[in-house]
Amino acid sequence: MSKRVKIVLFGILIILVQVAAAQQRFPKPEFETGYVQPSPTTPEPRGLAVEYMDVLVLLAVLSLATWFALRSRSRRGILWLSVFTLIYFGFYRKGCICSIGAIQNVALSLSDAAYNISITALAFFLLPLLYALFFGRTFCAGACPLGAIQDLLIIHPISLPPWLRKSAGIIPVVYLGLAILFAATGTEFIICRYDPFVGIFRLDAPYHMVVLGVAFLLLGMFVSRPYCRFFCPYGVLLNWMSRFSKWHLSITPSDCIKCKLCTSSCPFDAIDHPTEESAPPPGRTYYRRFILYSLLIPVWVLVGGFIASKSYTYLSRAHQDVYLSELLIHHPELVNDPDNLDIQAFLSSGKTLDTLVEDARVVQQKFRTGGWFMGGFIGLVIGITLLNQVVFRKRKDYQPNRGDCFSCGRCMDYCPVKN
Amino acid sequence: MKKSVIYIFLSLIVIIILIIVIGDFRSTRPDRMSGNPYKLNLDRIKSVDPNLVTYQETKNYRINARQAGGIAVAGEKIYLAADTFLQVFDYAGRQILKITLPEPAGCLEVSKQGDIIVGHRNAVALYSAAGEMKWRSEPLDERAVITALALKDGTIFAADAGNRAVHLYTAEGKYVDSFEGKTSIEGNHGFIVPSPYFDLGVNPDGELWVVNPGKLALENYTDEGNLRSYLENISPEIDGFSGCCNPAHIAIMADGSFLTSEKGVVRIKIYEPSGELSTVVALPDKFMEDGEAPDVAVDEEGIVYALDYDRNMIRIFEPK
Amino acid sequence: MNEDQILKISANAAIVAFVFSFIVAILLMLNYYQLKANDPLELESMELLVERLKDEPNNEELKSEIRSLDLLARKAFFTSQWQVKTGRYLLLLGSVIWIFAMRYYFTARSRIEEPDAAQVSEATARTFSQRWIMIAGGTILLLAFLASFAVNDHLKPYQASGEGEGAGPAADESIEVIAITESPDTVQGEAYTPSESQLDGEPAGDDELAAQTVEGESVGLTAPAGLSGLAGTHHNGFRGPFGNGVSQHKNIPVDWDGMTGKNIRWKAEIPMQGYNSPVLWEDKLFLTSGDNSVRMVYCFDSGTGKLLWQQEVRDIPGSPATPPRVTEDTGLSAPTVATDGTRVYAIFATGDIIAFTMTGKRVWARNLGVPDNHYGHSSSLIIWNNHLLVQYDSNKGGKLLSLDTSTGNTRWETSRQTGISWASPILAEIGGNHQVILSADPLVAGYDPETGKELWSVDCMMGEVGPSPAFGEGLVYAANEYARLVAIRPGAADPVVWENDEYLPEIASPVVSGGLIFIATSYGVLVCYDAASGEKYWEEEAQQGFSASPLVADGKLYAMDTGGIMHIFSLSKEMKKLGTPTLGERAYASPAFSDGTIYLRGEKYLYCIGNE
Amino acid sequence: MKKNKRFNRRDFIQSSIRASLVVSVGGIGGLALKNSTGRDWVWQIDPFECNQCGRCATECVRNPSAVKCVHAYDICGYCDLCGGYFIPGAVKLDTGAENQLCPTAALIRKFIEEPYFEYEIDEDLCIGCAKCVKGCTSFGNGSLHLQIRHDLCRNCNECSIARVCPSKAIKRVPSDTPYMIKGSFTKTTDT
Repeated sequence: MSKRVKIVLFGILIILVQVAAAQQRFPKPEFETGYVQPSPTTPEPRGLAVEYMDVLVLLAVLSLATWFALRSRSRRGILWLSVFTLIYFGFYRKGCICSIGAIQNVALSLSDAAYNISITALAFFLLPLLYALFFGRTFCAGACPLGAIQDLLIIHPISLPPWLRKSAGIIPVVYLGLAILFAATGTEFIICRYDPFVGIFRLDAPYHMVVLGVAFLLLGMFVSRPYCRFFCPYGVLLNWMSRFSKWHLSITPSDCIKCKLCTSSCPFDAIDHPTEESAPPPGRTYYRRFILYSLLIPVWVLVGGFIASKSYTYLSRAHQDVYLSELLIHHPELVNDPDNLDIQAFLSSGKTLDTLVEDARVVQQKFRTGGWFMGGFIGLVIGITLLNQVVFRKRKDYQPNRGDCFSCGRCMDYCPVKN
Repeated sequence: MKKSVIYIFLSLIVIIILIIVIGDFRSTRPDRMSGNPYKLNLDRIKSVDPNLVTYQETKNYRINARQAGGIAVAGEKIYLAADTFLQVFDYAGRQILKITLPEPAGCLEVSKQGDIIVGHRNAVALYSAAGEMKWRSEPLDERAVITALALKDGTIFAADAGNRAVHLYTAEGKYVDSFEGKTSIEGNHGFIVPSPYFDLGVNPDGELWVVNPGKLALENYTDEGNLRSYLENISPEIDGFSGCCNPAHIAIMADGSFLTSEKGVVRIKIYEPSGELSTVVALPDKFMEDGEAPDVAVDEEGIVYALDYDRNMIRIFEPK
Repeated sequence: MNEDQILKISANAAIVAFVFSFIVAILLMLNYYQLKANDPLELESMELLVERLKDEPNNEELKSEIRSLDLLARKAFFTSQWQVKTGRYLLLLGSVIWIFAMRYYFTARSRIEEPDAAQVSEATARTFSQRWIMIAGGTILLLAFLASFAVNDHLKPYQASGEGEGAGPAADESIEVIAITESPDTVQGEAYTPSESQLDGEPAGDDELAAQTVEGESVGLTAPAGLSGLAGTHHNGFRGPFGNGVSQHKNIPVDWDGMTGKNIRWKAEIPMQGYNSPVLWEDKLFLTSGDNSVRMVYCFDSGTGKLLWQQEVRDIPGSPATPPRVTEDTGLSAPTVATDGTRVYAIFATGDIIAFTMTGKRVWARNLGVPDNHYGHSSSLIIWNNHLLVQYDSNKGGKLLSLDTSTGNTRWETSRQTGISWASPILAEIGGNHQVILSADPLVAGYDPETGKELWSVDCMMGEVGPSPAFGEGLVYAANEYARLVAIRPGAADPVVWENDEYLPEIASPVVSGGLIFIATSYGVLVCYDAASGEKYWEEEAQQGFSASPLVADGKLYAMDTGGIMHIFSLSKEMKKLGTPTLGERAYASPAFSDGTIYLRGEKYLYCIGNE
Repeated sequence: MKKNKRFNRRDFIQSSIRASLVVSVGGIGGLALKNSTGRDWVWQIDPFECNQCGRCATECVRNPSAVKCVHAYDICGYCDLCGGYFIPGAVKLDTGAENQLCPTAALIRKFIEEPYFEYEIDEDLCIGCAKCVKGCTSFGNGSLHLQIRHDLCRNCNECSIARVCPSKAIKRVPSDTPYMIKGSFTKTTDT
């Protein structure tokens, strides 16, 4: 809800409350039989202290996962830790407080001064990022219930060709862009809405959402961790952080003996092969492409921004106000439909169509400006991904790809070098 | 397992995922959601033979106030209490008088001499036609909520919904007596007033009629507070009253007929003095759903003035 | 147990668990569709029976039929809920067993395989990736682009219908809508709370003044009275009632000293700087302040100087997150508030306009659109009956608005063929009717305050008009630096009666009283002309320029320069100085008067001055 | 030596990017924190805005919904003819199924004394359909109203009912004042 709408509603509320307050002062009947009036029960929500407990648990799990991945090099430890995460953050906490969704809370709190983010959500957003910045994506390995449930279900992983991985890698970026745009405009929280596993964690969800979760799990039997790799918007952020991480899980504890055992161990195709010694040094075509792609980046950004901003027409329709006002303008006959609850509620709210349209236009404007940022961001990522394809770095050993590696530790397990 | 089988399986799943996400995203839009499966069905009450309605709306006066209180009509003038003022204007909408009141007034009544009696929450005050305050009664107790006034010769009747009682005042503002309508007869509990809707009126024959909202009845009392007779028809149909606390407001016409206004299913009707429905003034479609029951007044010619709290206007209904 | 056995057991366990889970899932699915297709709680047959019962209320058989059906339906509902709940746990159990068995099976079966030799070289793979990234990225953008063309913005062509009745059934054409008019000749009684003046034992005072006004001859009483109750006698807006700069209050002191405290009844610190003037209503004094972070409305007790309440102006829909850029010497709170005794109204250079009750409860607030004004919006508010009049001239063009004082809704809006201005509206009675008169580049014009209709206009101003117009003896006066001082007879064929450009004001407004007009310039010259002919009688130079407007009260002219020195003159053709009391600090605001008292706003302090 | 230097340069670039990422993550955190009151938030229905559309029963992620009807006894009129208990036009004012409005019979009617009756909600049966709320609000004092029960609510990051609530009655409230029970709840007006 935009701030504007909130204030308008608040104004209406004040009036309503005054009317109601007058009614509430009305004295009760005087009972003669000594009847004692019961009072309505109000079960308390989860206490704030328990919420902070969750932050502590997250901190502990993150630290343990990091320790298992970087110090004790124990795949088994990570596995059991992820089972704990699945049980605690998944089935016990019902998948709701989650770092992935916290992106939206942060985005909304930055755009809407009236929204006060809870400390817990902020901590869940920041802690994994900071850990990734120093230790790699150990969050994905052991502290994310969504990752854990998928990881446990990897049964027959198939290797995906690089072109598919790279181009499907654009999806989470678009998803992240949309999620931030929708959250910042107060439209809705799409990440939470389409969290595929939350229904499974709760053992209770609308039917089709359960089907969605099961579909992801079935997909994950072959395409390992499909949500993490091709949808998770938080993964995009962790990927960047992890690329510049100070320390990171390594496949071997000492020198690589190039036994290649690890290559088939990674279900995520996240192990980079050593560069071929015999391969010729990059030729002139590559330098030309490097320059071309560098120059293309601003073009991607501008075109992306322009198109996303132009797309406000349909993007802004995700906002209920915009949708409702367009519906009322385009289908005025719906005013007579008693079953259209939204329109009936609007009509009885006493608000005029003018004010609704005015509110909707404010939202549209936000989408237009926000679109520039979102599209520019998506364009930038596409441009950089492209550029990365012509950047060569010499690698002597088999190394985990710092961006894509989930630090699950399978490769360590396979490595015959043990100390 | 053959690779191609896996690929076909995977693409199928991807398609299912896409269908679910897109389908769900589109499904929660106002024009794609279903109506209320648990709707409270009032159609039977609301559907009324339109031929019963013999009045039509002719005029609206816009009120410039945040919270309207009550209206009265006398001598071709409309008296309105709203917010903390009292306003008098003629039928053309020209203001004749506007005075500031010390506190909001919920009801008012005009005497034959043109004096204006105003009911505050726990006191009654009298203003001259020129807007000068003549007297103000001693305040009643904390529970008092005065919701209606009526005049008969030298007596002022004030309906107090909070105390479930009718108070009597002299024309000079002296408190005389109250009655709660209780008798020793079994089951006669007096006034049952579950909410601040409690109206009364004096008919041309000088009979005091009080609404007993909890009983959905109109009751005729002697000036001493003895029940003389009553009219009752509990029914959701057009000829009866239903819900709690109806009729919310009444006015008595020149021929002794009752003009009634109801809450819940908001409607205005006229009953014969005998208690039979004579005609319908306005049906629920004229008012906001779940709106407040309009305060009503009627002039000598039978023209109905309804104070619509939700739309902030006085609505005039004239016989067709 | 050997490896083969483990394999076999886990394979069998996996199959059993899968079949079990599958059956449970199918049952749950069936349950779901059954519930969806036929909600036991909303059975149609039930409704029909109940309807039938209404027609035959004494049919006991029917009643028991309904009761048993109801019991059955509720049983069905809660049983199915129980089934769903149990089913879920069974499904979870089955799936967990299945997963573990599967994992065990595959782990046990897996052999360390020789990795496939890389079929394609890295270089080829990279070229392929580049192509696909471009295809994927391009497709997403192209689809988005095409979609943006395929989808129409239905809001764009929508024209606001004004104050359309968005809610409720469409207004019936045959219903006549009447607005209750509060005509100026209305008897305005003050029934319960006696006014302050009555308490003071001067009950006749107001009537007397009003009577004199009707005659329209006595000096200094040319402003129309009888507006909106007592508004005419309170210093309720910029330059007093009607904005004309002429006060009817008596016994105004002529001597004080802010440094020594002589005749200073009280002195109160103003929490924040602002260039607006104080406004009075009975025992309350209002002023505003503002900077980039907050805008405030203050209410002081005019008897003691105690700050009664202060309210921050915030949370207004449409209000800009960062205030528009304004110059230091104008600020965000240049406009003066107005009050009608029920509410106090304030406007700021952000375009925020807000109403509080006299006790500081917020009543309404809105943003009129951020004014495009390079110094900062400065026009003060004025009230006529229930109209709150706003002169809203910006670089985007001029307009005059009337807002409903009780709700803030726009009653009417008149666009003006003018540029930007900083002047404030005044009210005048011309030909028995009230007009609101505005001065701007290039028009001086009069409007009907009820409808906003332009009644007359004269093209005679230019430049950045700061001084407000003045009215007296049937003539409207307007002036601006680098333009001229003109006397206008509204509605006349040749409206300009006289003009002069010798001394012209930049900020301070002219004031007319007793057949004289006074001009205070920003370079410190105070000039007196004959109001009817324009003949100059006298001029006097002050040390400092004038920013505050000179006002007439108690038959004297009060003009305060920016140094805080008040120049007091008698209203006469010969210059007769009555005093030059000092405040002791810089001052930019015009004074406010009540009987026996003058209120001054200095840069930091608020002063109440009265003879001791 | 030379090799070492090269590594150092790469390390330096890495470290500086890392440092700037720490700063920006910290910055985002700081900005968000500035907007935080240290309280936690839960969802609640503002009964004065609710228009009883029935979506609380159908749109909650839980089944049955975490929204239940509560009774603010403080403002109840204790009517015999209760608009929330009886169907409009009930043939007799008794507890027969044919007269009851509630689809799950979750509303219990108890006789106190002539002519007053108490109405109590059995929350185990209530599905939050708001049928009684509609009846009570229309015909009675509006003492029956919907509230989100926090022992049942999952406190989703975005309430799935709020997303489709036509009157936008569901809002975030501080978790230390998690209910808006009519009668005791009066919204503080902005002063």
